[in-house]
Amino acid sequence: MDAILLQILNGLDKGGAYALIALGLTLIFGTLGVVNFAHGALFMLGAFCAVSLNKMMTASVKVKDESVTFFEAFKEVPYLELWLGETGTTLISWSVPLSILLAIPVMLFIGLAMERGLIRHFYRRPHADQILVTFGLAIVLQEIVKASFGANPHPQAVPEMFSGTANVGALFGLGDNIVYPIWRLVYFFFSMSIIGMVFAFLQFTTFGMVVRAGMADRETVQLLGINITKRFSIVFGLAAVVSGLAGLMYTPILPPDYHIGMDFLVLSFVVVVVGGMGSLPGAVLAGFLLGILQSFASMNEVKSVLPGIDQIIIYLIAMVVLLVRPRGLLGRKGVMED
Amino acid sequence: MTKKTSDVSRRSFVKGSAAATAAGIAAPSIFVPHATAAGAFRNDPGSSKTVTLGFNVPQSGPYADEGADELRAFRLAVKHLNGEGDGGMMQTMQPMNLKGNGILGKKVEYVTGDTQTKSDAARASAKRMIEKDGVIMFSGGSSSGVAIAVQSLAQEMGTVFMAGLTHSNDTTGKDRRRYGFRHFFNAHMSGAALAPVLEAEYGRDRQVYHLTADYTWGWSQEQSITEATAGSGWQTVNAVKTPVGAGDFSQYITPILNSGADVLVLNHYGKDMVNSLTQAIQFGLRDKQVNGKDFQIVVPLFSRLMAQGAGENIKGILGSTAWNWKLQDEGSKAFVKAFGQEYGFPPSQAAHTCYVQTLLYADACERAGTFNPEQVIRALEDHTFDGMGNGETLYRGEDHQCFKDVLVVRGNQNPSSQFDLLEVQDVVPRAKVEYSADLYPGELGPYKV
Amino acid sequence: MNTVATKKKDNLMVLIFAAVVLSMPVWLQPFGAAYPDLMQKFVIFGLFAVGFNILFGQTGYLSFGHAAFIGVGSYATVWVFKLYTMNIVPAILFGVLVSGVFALVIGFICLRRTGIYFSILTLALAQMSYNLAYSVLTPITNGETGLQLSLDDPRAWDAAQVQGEGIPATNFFGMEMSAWDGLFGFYVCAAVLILGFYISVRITRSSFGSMLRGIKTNQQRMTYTGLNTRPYALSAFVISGMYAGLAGSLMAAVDPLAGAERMQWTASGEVVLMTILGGVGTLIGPVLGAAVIKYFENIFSAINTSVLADFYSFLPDGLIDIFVGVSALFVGKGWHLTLGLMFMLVVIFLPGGIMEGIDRIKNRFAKKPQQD
Amino acid sequence: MSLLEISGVNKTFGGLKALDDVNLSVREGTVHAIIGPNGAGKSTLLNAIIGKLIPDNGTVTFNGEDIVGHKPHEINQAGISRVFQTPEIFGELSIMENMMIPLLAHRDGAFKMNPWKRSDDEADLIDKAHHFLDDVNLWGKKDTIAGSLSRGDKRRLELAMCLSQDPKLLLLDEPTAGMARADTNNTIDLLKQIASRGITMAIIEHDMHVVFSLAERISVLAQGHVIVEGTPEEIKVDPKVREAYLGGAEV
Repeated sequence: MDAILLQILNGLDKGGAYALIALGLTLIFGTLGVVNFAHGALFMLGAFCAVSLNKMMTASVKVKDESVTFFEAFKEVPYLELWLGETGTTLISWSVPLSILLAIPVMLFIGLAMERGLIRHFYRRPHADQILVTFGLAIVLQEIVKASFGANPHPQAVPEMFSGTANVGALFGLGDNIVYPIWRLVYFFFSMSIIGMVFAFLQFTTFGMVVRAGMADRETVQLLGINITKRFSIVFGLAAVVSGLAGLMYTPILPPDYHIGMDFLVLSFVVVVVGGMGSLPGAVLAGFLLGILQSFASMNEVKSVLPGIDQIIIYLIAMVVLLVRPRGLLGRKGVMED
Repeated sequence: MTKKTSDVSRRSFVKGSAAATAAGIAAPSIFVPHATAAGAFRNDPGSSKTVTLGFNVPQSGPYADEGADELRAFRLAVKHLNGEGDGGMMQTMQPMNLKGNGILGKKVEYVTGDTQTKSDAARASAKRMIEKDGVIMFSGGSSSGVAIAVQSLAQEMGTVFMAGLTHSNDTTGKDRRRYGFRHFFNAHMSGAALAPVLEAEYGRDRQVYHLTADYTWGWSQEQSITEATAGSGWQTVNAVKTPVGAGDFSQYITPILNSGADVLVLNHYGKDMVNSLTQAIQFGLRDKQVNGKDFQIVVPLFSRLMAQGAGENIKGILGSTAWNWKLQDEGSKAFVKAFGQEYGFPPSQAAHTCYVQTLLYADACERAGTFNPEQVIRALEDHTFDGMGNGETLYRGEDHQCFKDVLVVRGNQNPSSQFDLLEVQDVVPRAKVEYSADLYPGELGPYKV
Repeated sequence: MNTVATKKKDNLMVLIFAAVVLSMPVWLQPFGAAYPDLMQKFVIFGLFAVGFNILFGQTGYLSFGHAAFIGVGSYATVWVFKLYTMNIVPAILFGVLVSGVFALVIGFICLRRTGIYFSILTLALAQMSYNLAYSVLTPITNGETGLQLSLDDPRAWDAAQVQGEGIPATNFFGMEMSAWDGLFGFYVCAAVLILGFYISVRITRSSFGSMLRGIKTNQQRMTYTGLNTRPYALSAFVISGMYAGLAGSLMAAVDPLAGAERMQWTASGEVVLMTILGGVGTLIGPVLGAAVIKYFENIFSAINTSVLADFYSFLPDGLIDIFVGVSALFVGKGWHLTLGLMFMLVVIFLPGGIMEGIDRIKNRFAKKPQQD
Repeated sequence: MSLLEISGVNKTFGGLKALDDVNLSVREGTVHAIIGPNGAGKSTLLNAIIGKLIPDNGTVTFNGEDIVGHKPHEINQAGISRVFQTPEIFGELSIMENMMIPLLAHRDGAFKMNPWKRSDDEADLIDKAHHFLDDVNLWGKKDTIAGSLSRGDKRRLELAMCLSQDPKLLLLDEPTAGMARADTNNTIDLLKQIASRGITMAIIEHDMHVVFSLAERISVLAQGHVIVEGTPEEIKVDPKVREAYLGGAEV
């Protein structure tokens, strides 16, 4: 029982990440009708916002390393520690949450630049062309990051107060066996609140209303004389921020490297298809569902019956859903069917 | 189909057809026929003033940083062979036949290639080196799958391959090849070296949970550790296979919490190890007490680049490694000094093994007095040397595996610099990690191809 | 643009194509690509792309899982080498057959959907095959290491042959693939490519080819014209799967090894890139695209700083470092960056790929005399 | 005898009754027009005939056989061809190839694996294509890419494609919509000529000039129901028709 509860927690946590990525992807697809293969790269860029801020905060003086005697070696002492002592160290440990402040403008800018500079010219081109040009862009972005940060993962620490584990079981009176890392809980609540904000934004603002109307029927809204295109480029920026934040907050869980976006790319498409192309609630639902099912498929009890099931569960679900209910869980019929 | 009755006739058929080509099609001059005359061999530098080596390392993909370090070591080795710089380990190598004038008086040049850590790409790159660039030997690598794939190519093409980083027992076990040589240690040695240290540190009769990367290297690592620690009364509670590149391992880690295990062995490498270790520690495994003992995590194969990726989480974790730059023997010091002066930071174990392999090959050529791979291979087989950082070392003839001291290391609690991530816990002498060549049976294949 | 293809023109095209392919060892020399392995890669991936084009370029189905058939073809071929004979002919035939059957099953499932749903279905199935081949199916595939020949393989049909030392080489009725310094293997592959190209020309010009293009252009109209599109699309899928299987078999024939990574989705992505880069739906484009990408992968990736320094040695000292530094970003370990950039430029400015570029240049030259 | 017999056909979308107990019969060798205000269910009816959608109940009998539930391609192979309101042609292919596909479908059936014979060797089919393209004045442009044609040419091409299949019943969905008067008259002439060959036609049309020039029988559809059926003269004077049109949104 405890094992199952823990796996549900795992699934919720993983699902939070999947849902956030799929949410951004669906926003872009639903509004602009663009299949964005560079979406994983946005996740990766978000993660590297955290890495960059950490690097900036640990900008260091080189102090001669006396422990190395055979050659001139230096060790690095961050200025912040040099100037502020303990406070500096604490400040550095907060670099991941702090980088949210950096990531929002940066990702917004990247999103807008991407839409204005490239994606815009592909609205009328076939989906295959969109896939290909964004795929090319993803390769380029990832190679640039690799050239600047190397291929190795960059571990990110979490602030003292969020490190360690929480006794979740005790909170709900379920015994002491259900402990869970605090940061993962933070991630889950973070993803829930981002999802909530995006939905609230679309539901309760005029801007959001127009966007939703545009998602449902682009031509009609344009006939009303509303400049959809301009709003849609902002939506692209918004989607970039959402995926960027998803990546950024994930860095303490998964030390990011240049390839982290590609690792999530296929998966995020599967999530979107399972949820239904263009359906925001579908993307969220599918994200959590796939996260939980993936966790269950990895349990020893399941694997002993179906060896290797954890390797293919995601694809298996995608296949079954596509064959049985091609529009996805909550999708509209006929989206991109031809 | 045509059935050949003897090998001789088949060979002569091939020769005949080669002659036919020469007559019929104007074969471009770069396709100099090989292996036709007795004593001739592929890419014989002949009277050329230079000789070319190939360095085939991952330049893209997850192990690109490791590949970059290997490449630095190769460049350094070439420099030293050509008599530039301070000579590095050439000052300490025993026996030492290199003269600092290249190999056999020919200046050493090199070509590079990208394996992408994929067998196909690695073989394509190696073939380019052999067929186009005319290399006499090639080296490098960062995964066992690639090493094994490239090694069998070496055998087919008759070009010596000096493996870089490859840790699987298979490389010099069931997939050993006459033309492939491994200086690096393997999973069996990791187990043999770790077992006594683990018993001393963590006691007897522990309950072990394995998380194992679901492919050949992971399985052989798990098996080696299980066998080596069985003598200490360590029992396997469960051994779970995880998909390669799983990213988030949480669903594999949570079942450990209440499994009754008190030791977790992570049979992962590279990114998988970075992720699984980071996450295992997040789940508070190291703060747990199970069966009245402190919960422990063991990572049988460590590398410095992995340690960098895992950051804080590596502190205090035990594992094994082939070599570390803080070793105080003369050979290691000479190498670290030369490398550090050249690049400003100390070398990794991957760099070490690549550097040593290049020097060993060159030395074998000098001893054989020829580049003919047949003689060079014989010169390397059962060769004993010293002064290369791991004590007296034997290149065993039966399986082309080097036997040398193995290091047990621990993640440094108080690193003095960003390179000071691992501290040497124990240098396990060669005698303790040696095993019979029949333990992992395989066929080397012929000298002449 | 609308020049009508005639039998004569097509035959001429195939002849020129054959001449160009067969003379590769000569004209590729100045490019540093005239060595057997790379030329084999050119023709094998060219063949793969030709087959892929039948599905993607003609029928309009974008498969992201075609590399799976390469893998299946390779595995089947290596198993024939291991169990029966080192002769490539039965091995390749078996490889093509098995990949055809595999394609039939996969195609039957995936073709129930169209558009991006089809793409994702193929992607999912191919990734499943890859993951299973990498780990669970290791007894069949030898997992990460890849399926290799070994000395103690049975090779039942070759038993009469007295074995020499070492593993025997793959051969074409006794003629080793590595003969003529590897050139024989190249010519075998080249012959298969030319045959495969000819077949694809015939398919394109046939009424079957018209049906495929009809499906790509307007599937509705096909249905209301009394045509059952499913079997046509499935045939195209199986044919292109068999081409891929053939390519995989040839890979194993010249280099008897089969690894799971051949089946990864990025490998499927690569053939999409090849086809687009060369020109979707054109006959020759995919072959060109395959050659360009393989050239980058093998030649560009091998350019290191010392090569660059040699190249720029005519410059003054200070400039050399700058030029080498900048160029190094794009070659050697940076070759992926160059590929990505080039790819984006092609998709943005030349949606018809290299073939469109050639057409544009041709038109520019052709127009001038007319205007005079 | 009647070639097409529709009886008791119903179709609802959500709560909306698109077809309400439709009964209609098209006699062999006649031109039968189906008229009615917008949203009366005319196109839905055609869709139900060609198998694009399946009626909730009722039967559609063609040539004595119930075709409800048959696949669209089977229905076409049985002898029903349809010209769509917006031309459905193969936009990326040449006019010649556009013609070859229906000709091949007519000769070889729904599926035939024929990957080796060059389609430019199919001399008899090319002759037929020539003949039908001449009818619509497109033979001269036979190598043009169909997508680049004018709207009128696209319609004529689609008509030629359908005719080349030698259909027993030709369904036309507003064949003159958006055409200039001169073009419309040409089309009327063409359709008359086709009718004179004995091809049965069912035609949806808003333009009453076209309807009364061609139709021998007319069915009036309103709110998914056939309210009247008769000869043009009967329809002209029927009060129910006037009411349906005036009560409807527009004429």
